[in-house]
Amino acid sequence: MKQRVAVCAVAQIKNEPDIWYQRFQGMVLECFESIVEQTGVTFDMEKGIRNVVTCSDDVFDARTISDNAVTDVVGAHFRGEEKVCQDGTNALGYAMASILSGHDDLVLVMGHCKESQTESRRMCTNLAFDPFYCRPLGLDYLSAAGFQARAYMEKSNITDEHLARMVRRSREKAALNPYARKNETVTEADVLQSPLICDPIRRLHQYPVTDWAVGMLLCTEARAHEFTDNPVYLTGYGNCMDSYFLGERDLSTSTVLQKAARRAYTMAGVDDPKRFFDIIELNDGYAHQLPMWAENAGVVEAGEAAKWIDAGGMDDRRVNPSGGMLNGNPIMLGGLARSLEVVLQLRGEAGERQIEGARKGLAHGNTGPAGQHHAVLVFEK
Amino acid sequence: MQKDDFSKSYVVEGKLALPYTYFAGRVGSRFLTTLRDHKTIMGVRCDTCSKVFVPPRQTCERCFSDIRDNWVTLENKGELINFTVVREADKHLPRKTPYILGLIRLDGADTPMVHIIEGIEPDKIAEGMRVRAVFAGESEGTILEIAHFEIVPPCGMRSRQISTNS
Amino acid sequence: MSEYYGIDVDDVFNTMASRFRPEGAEGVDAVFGYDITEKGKWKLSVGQGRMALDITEDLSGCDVVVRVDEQTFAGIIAGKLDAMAALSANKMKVEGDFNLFAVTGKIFTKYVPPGQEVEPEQELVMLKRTISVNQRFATGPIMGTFLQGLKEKTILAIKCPGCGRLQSPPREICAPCRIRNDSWVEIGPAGEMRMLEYCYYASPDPLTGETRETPYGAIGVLLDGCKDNEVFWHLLNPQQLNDVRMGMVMGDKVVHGTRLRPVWSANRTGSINDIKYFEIDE
Amino acid sequence: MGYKKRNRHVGIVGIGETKFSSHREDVNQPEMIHEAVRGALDDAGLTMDDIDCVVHGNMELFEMVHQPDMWHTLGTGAYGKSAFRVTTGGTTGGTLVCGADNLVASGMYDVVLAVGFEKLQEGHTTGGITNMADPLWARRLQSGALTAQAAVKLIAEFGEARARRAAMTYRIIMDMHACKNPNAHRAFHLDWDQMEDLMATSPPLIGDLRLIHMCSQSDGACAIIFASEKKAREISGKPVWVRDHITVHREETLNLHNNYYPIETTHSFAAKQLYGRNGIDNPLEYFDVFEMYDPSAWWGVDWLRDFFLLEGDEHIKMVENRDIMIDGKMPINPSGGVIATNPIGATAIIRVAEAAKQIRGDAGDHQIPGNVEHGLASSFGGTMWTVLTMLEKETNW
Repeated sequence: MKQRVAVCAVAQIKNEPDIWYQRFQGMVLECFESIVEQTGVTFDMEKGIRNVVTCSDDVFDARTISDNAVTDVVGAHFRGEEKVCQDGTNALGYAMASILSGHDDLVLVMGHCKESQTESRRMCTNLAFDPFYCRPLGLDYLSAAGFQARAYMEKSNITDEHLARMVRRSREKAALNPYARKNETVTEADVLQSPLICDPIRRLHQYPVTDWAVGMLLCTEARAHEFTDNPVYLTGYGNCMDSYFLGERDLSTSTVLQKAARRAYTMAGVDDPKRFFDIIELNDGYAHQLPMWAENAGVVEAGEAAKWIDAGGMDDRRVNPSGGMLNGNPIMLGGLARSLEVVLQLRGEAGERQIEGARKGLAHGNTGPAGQHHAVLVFEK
Repeated sequence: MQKDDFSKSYVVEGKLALPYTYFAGRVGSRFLTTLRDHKTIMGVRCDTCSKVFVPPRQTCERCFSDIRDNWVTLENKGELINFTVVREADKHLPRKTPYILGLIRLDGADTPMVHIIEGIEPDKIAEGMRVRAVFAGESEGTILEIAHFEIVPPCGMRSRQISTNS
Repeated sequence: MSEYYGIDVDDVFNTMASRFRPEGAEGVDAVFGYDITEKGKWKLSVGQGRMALDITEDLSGCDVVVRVDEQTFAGIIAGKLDAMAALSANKMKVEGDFNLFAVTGKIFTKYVPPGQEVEPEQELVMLKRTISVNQRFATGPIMGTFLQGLKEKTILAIKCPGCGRLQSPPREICAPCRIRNDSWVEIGPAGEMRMLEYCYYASPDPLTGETRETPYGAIGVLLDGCKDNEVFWHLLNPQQLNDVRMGMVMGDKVVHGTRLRPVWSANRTGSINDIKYFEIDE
Repeated sequence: MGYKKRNRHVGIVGIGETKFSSHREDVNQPEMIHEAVRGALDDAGLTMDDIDCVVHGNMELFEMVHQPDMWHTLGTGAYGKSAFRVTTGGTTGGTLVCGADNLVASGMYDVVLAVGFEKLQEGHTTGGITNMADPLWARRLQSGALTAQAAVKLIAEFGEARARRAAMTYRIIMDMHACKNPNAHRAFHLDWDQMEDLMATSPPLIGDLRLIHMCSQSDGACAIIFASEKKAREISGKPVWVRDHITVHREETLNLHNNYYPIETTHSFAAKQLYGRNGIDNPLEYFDVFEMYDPSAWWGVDWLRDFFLLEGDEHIKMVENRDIMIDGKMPINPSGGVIATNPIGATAIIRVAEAAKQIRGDAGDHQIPGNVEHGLASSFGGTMWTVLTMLEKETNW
């Protein structure tokens, strides 16, 4: 029997460069109210939500146990609340396990991140490196991605022009997404002249600083009808961890994303990822990562990404209609933004971006320097 | 009180500041004091995987064997196999920007190590170049016991042409 | 001369001068008293990077006095006993400035008994850093309204439309009812003290990185207009720590705490410091 | 209670702990974690190849390492494996157990290794905890987990002399237990005749909370391996079954100032829910051992009433009659508890590990005499949060 979990409702606020007028509790509360309003779910100890899985990060919130600050606005007063501190896709995987284990029928997943609060994202991600060998060199997630971009572009003949197209396309797609971060439109020429910040990465190749909050209600397949007449099913999940030292990874590829994808596809019974999905959302924090993740998630033949892009593959295979992380989602929540787009598409609620008859979607999220940890989700209608 | 009346919202400048004391451990300390006192770079070897790791560690991540005593002395020079150029200044950076971070496979080691490359212009640097460690004047207690790596001129070219400031 | 762990206590004091580390004593200006039971008393004065040690009978006037038996003292010097453990188990007593006691470790190099020049242990590298990242903390509308209220010398509480519960400082939601709070009530400014945390231990303030002055009093005040556990958390005038009484409700037993009122800071910016502290209002 | 049968049973098959101390200058963070991981693998007779998934947990700001599970892969062995990271404050260790149990019970993973750690020597514990408070308010006021209110409550209800004596009795018993646990961080060999002296002269921290009452700040890690029922029986001759667990958190504001106003605590709420849905009406009779997360001697005494749903001064009597000793009627913290050992990210998983060792009968010097069938372990953290976990020797529920 294919084990699967129902997604009953999703809620989000608009991605913005700086939500100065709200603290993150207020951002989360809006998503919480929307979920309750959409589903009528309660927190009754018998029939209601008994466990909330949150996703946030203490360093970016500048606060120890930062889930303590949102326990009431996620409804978890005198209820369970467990914080997964990785990309939000893993909070979904964790919630899926809580349900399939039989411990909980209903799990609310809530995520928040306010990147505009810290004086510098790079100072925070520099702290992910060890204090003696890497941190003193000033390594952070940007410079780690710089190494990766060079290694990948050399091997895959993805060029600066391809990256420019990635950025333009991301902005174009996001313009149709009312919840996406509002960026000025940009031409490929603008991108090609955008200043280098960490060769070969240019400023426009990097996801901009963004504040956002998101919520999803998951429940057993049997009880989905109580909360929605338009359930989407999470049928596959897999993740995998890579080595820490950059020198001990082949930065031109990601064997770990390949493993994570394989685990998710095995669980969901996906035979050929090149044809199975009607929509694909890959977590492209940097322009070079979309083709790279596409190759390693089995969506494109290894080494064929450049040709695939030139042949318009991204639009044929409906990749990142949401605009992707490249348009702007905060660290920790990129994968949840991908998952949210897939669920909206499968529910037929993607408005101008709607892909007719979309029934099967792939979502992906990554954590750590240059994608040290990957998670893949399979959604089906 | 209207739900989205933000007239009273504002932002308070603050900070998160706490004292920390990190320990390199026995293996790390041996590596760092050897850099400082003997200007020598050490790695550790995993015999099962027949790989020499630098920086050194107690355990081989792949086969989990204990390799803390398998010290190997490495050359102070090696090959640049990847690099990036950090161009935007920030408080956690050890050098003024732009500065070059390189992945350097030291002769005798299997795993490339990240370090700073100096003495060459960003647009002149290329993978495959030979580099050599330049040790720091006074002790930093971290990998910065090596100040940076400089380019080793291919034989025949005098080093003065390449290294503009050393 | 008695010996424990191969350590002669007299020699420990006699070699203090040669083991003195001016850089370790930087900024230290204090008199340390040592009372080693059945052994003797020493007075160590440290200041401007210099030290003076003398054997004495009278340890009055010391900023901190350590009372310990010879065996425990020798054990700690030999590294066989952990100083904090001995302190916790009352095998060693520290009177006076407790935080100053922690400084002694840095002022001298490790004592090595004569003739026992043990082969130097491997140097274990450590890295001391204060990591500081600036933040832009958003108040949001609710906390913003409350903090602006303090600027105008008013203490506001937000009210739950469901159960009527007052919360100050305010929260967006009433946790038990899970609905948004939607109206404001002015409370206090005076009230009855419910809780006192009489803090002797100096902990760092993560907002500044500095260590707090001790002793200080963090208090819970049941401000006029509030009930049950709607208690306001702030500071007490440090001079009045010993003159206040905690109120309590224990089942049907009710004790009224000391009446307190806020002391408003002259220059108010919409922050917790707009109230300097609470003082007695009787 | 609408509580469903689980998908499949989950057994604890491997336990590993470091020697807890506050002087681990000899290792860096991943190396310390590796000691516990290695211990758990050896205890289970497994190698890293047998592990499907690793769950990592600690509190980032104690060591100021962002996303530490990345760097710590060197020690956790997570390379190439599925890997999760959970963190919920002091209850992190409890969440690790809940997470690992759910991951295995769900059928998604067969063998999961959960590891919690903290290296408090590398940070500032009280500063780190104070950081949990709202930066615009309580962060200016809170001093870590130190509070006098537990003492205020006991003194208000039972009088100064009785309350102080009960707390110090509890403290001395915990030290006696710690002296029998070679892994414990602090064992002072206190004895009964030191009672008066300790009550009078131990350095005060806050109000009646003195240094002797307060939990330690330790470096250490603890790893537990969980396996599906089928695998657990193959791997271990004495698997310990995770019967059920419940997490009960509450809102951000600390309600310390009113804990003497009759209110429901998360401890008693969790206990009522967990015992109710598992048909346990007398916890004092049912459980053979309880490893309680006791951050201070005052709280240790106070919470016995909440966890065992007692009335009046029954919990005080338990302490006064020394029922809570290793050979007493209701052994509490044979390991010495949190006052002796407190590497915060690991502290709550240590409770489960120690309760499991008692059920397996191989806790060594601090093993409870007789047959230990039913174990209880609690976690504490955040603003008075609870995770309560039930362990069983057999799967006959």
